[in-house]
Amino acid sequence: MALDVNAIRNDFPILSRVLPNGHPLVYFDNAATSQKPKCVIDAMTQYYEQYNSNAHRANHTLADEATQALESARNKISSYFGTNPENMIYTSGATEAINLVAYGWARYNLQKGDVIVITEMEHHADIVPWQELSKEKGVEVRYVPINTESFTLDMEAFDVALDGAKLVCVVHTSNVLGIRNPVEEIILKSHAVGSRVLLDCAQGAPHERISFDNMDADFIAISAHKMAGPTGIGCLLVKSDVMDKMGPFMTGGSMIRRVTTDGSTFQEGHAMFETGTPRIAEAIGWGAAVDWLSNFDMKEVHAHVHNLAHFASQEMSKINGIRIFGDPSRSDSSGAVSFLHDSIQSQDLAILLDEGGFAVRTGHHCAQPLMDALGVPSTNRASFWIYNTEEEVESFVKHLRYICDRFS
Amino acid sequence: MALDVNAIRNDFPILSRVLPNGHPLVYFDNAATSQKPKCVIDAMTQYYEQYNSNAHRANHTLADEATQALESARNKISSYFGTNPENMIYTSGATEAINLVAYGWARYNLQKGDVIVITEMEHHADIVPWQELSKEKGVEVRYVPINTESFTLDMEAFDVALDGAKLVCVVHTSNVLGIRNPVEEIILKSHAVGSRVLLDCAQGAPHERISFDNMDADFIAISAHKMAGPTGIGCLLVKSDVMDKMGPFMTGGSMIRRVTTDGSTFQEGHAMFETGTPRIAEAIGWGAAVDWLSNFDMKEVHAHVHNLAHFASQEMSKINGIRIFGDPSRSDSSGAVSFLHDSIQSQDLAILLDEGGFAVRTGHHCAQPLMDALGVPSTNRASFWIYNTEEEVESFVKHLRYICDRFS
Amino acid sequence: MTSRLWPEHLDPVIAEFQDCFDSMERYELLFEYSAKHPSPLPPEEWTDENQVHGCQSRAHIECSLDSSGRFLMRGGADAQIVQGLMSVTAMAVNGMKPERVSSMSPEYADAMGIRNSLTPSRANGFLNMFERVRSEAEKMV
Amino acid sequence: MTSRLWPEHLDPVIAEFQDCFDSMERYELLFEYSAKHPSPLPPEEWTDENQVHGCQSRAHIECSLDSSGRFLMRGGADAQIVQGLMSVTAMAVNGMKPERVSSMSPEYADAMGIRNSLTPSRANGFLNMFERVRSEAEKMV
Ligand SMILES: Cc1ncc(COP(=O)(O)O)c(C=O)c1O
Ligand SMILES: Cc1ncc(COP(=O)(O)O)c(C=O)c1O
Repeated sequence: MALDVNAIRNDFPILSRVLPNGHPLVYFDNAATSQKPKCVIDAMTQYYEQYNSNAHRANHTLADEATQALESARNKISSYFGTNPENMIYTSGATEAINLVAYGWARYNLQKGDVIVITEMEHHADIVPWQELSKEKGVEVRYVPINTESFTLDMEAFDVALDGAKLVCVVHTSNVLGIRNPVEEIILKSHAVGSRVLLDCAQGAPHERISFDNMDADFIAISAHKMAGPTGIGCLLVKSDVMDKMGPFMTGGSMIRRVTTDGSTFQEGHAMFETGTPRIAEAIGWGAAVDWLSNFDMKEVHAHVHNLAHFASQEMSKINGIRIFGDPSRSDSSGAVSFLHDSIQSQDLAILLDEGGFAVRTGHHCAQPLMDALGVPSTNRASFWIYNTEEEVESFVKHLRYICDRFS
Repeated sequence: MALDVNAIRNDFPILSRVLPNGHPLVYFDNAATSQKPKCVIDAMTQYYEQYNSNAHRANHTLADEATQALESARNKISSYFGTNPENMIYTSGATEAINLVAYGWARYNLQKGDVIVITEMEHHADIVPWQELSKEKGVEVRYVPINTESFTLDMEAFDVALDGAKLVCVVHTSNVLGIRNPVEEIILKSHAVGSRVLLDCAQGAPHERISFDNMDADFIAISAHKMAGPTGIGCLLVKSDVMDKMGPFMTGGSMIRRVTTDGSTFQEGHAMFETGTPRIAEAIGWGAAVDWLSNFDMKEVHAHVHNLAHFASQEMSKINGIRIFGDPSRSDSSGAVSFLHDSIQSQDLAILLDEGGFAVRTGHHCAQPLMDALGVPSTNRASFWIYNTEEEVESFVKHLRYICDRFS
Repeated sequence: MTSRLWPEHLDPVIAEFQDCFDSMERYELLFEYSAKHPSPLPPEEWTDENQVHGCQSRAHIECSLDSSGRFLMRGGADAQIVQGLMSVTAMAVNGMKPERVSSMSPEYADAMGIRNSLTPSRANGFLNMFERVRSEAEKMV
Repeated sequence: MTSRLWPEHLDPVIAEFQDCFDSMERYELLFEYSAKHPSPLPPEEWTDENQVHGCQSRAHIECSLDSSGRFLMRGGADAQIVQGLMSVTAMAVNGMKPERVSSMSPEYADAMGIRNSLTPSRANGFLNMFERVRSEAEKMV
């Protein structure tokens, strides 16, 4: 059964927005953040209007309702990701999740000379924490290059880089190229040499049903806001035996067992890594988002988004001067289509597209090493999601063609 | 002009809540988290329904609107706290703010043997990060005791502890006792010996207009959710010359200037400490909260809340078996009234109060060293805020008396 | 053949709770029952091992078989409401065959009108306690 | 005595922009003007010091006085829309006395119909650029 995209669109209040320039919004900036269905917004409003309260140690009704909602969100979200609540640590997003691996696991488990393998395709969030750890601890960071013809990871170079690796950090799906990496192969090979694996699924989670226990990665980082959830929340999924080897990162209330002036003992498991007042509204919103997403078969969502991206890239390639980065013809490629015009500078192009109501992202997309590998300072990127339509893509291509004709 | 508490109550949808047990909600758990006025909830809804987009590098209208709203929130909030946007770093709350001082300042600036002075009255968020730093760096943590008669800080002991201090961390207002510490004196004395000062204003900010530049503290930690704002956001205020001496904490997108496989350079100022997708909706909500709070004179708010607390404690003291911790007769004391009954266990008491619709907090309030000093494992705590009324306090005292009569 | 949901000797206890006018009266009764615990576990014997997790307050349970092979649940809590629930539970299960305990359900709390006057996490606390007793009994079968 | 908001020789430029049918036409014109920059700053001369911050794209401005003490603004940007705005700004200010530049206001962009077709942060970028020119002129007074 195909997705009923029109019905889906009705769930999103923002999609009927008309921009100040009179054009209806065409939102193609989904890789930056997705829009939110009404049920997600409503779930948060309902929390604030009906049972807002600090959670835990719940000795009054509101606190109890808030605690229940928070824990029920944890159950929903972890089960959506194919794992147990015990394996999920709430963070503020994928960035904090990766920093948590750096501070809470790597800092305690890696020594000078240990090797961390990352790729040229990583988002800064999966590069800078490792560079910083390298400065602090003397670990070695190796970058697996990409093949700039196929835009895929150079797996031969990966095999070589793996020698002596203790941690492999790979983006599941590139936010720039839309390329999905062969994460299954990467996990198998990394484990074979005794390395742990962190997958950055910030882009993967909105496009594929992440099944943590089945995938067998050691860590998975996810942001809610890219998958219909609110800003300010995300999670790190961690295998139990790996979590047992983690030490405290941020400390304070909730994560403790007993605090005295002589020292403190900590909670075990995910509770050790969640301190301070929880992101209650955000967790509830994200829970509503996975409930909403559960209405759909993610394979169909992927097929829909992939078809839009593939169709868009095919039509865009026909426009003189347009160059595509990535390979949207690959069936596992996601909804991100990066492109440049050979004479219209990317910022100018973005402004001219915006003039037609088309929201695309422009810049280095927090992936400067990838830009360096591609030999460009930035790209324009149209990225599609569940509520985008073929008609939107058609009008986008038409407007793009018009701009290219007129401004080059 | 006195506060129009009835008009204020109308701004809060939750205050008309009737609990499942049929009793109208009487919310006395404000020190844990405050309720949110409709304008705050609406500001976030409007963001999600009208202009949700990732901020920065804003090359399309939505991104531009979101960026403007985010920056305008930063301007509002920093100016509400009497300082410049440059001196404010968004965090997920006071807990993260204090951890940021530990990781981003103390880790770079303190050495083995340096002294950090904290107090017995601190929240765990202002204890455990220093204990952890002490383990990592060999700094010494000294605890200033409280006088268990007056419930105030032992300032003579403080003077002694100050010797050799490099950082003094003090809670502005105790979440358990309601006691406001002599922070002005503490700042002067600490600076006189060349020590930096961190004030934990999680409880101070909802009760007093914090004027960062005037107060002259080096760091101030604040949570939005205790001052009419949403969950998941807070800030650290930092003096410029101190910020210049800070190094990176969490790393990733946004906080960088240039990332290459050879290494990275970072943004300067507050931007170095804010990485990943911003808490956009949360910032906008908090901005709306300070707009709302700006309608009132915080001196009047304090007077109102203080009067309720003072009145409540006087009436409660008349009940046989009730003991108050703190001194709500002090005019600078805030809205928190901690108490215990000498035979009804605190959990039982909380449940019986909840049975009447009264939401109070019960437990160690993330202040176990203080509980140890008081010689109790937990307290019940009623904490008042701007929308609470004398009638609510009266009915609370009546119900408490009824419980004490019947159950002891 | 349907078996009873709780042992016959609990009937008068349940009736007493059902006769309560309101939840305050029920809580008062729980306070009374907390003092009548047939097999209390004194605080000296509270250990990490016998602690029941997921309760708001401290709760500890020790289960054993008496000389005649009958189930004995000893329990202690610092809150009287919890202690009262334990007390009633002990009255229910003490002296039963462990098989019987292991297949018991917590319906008596519903019948007492207790469970739906508990907020969800307090109800969970009670269920955790009950589940602890049930699973200890299972191990003895 | 009211002074003009922009120098007379800018009038035909502004008129040209005012004649545009829509914002697309205006952008097209800006593209054209970007190629007509009277005093471009070539990329080799782009430095951290002359970078204008707060623009979406890279923009660099160097201000100086020519031999006859008249203001000269050289500018370069990697985006043509920004370069077009710089170009018009240079046309406005080049050859003026620095006092005059230092007291100028950015109204010409309003008159051109440009500023309100810019989203707020692009408008800010333009204002940052303009402010840079104005304050450099001030230093020369
Ligand atoms: C005095 C004090 N400090 C710090 C905190 C921690 O604040 P948050 O949980 O919002 O990070 C609290 C609130 O719980 C508090 O009352
Ligand atoms: C691949 C990838 N990794 C990490 C991130 C960081 O996510 P966040 O900014 O939500 O922490 C992003 C999103 O910007 C991303 O696309």
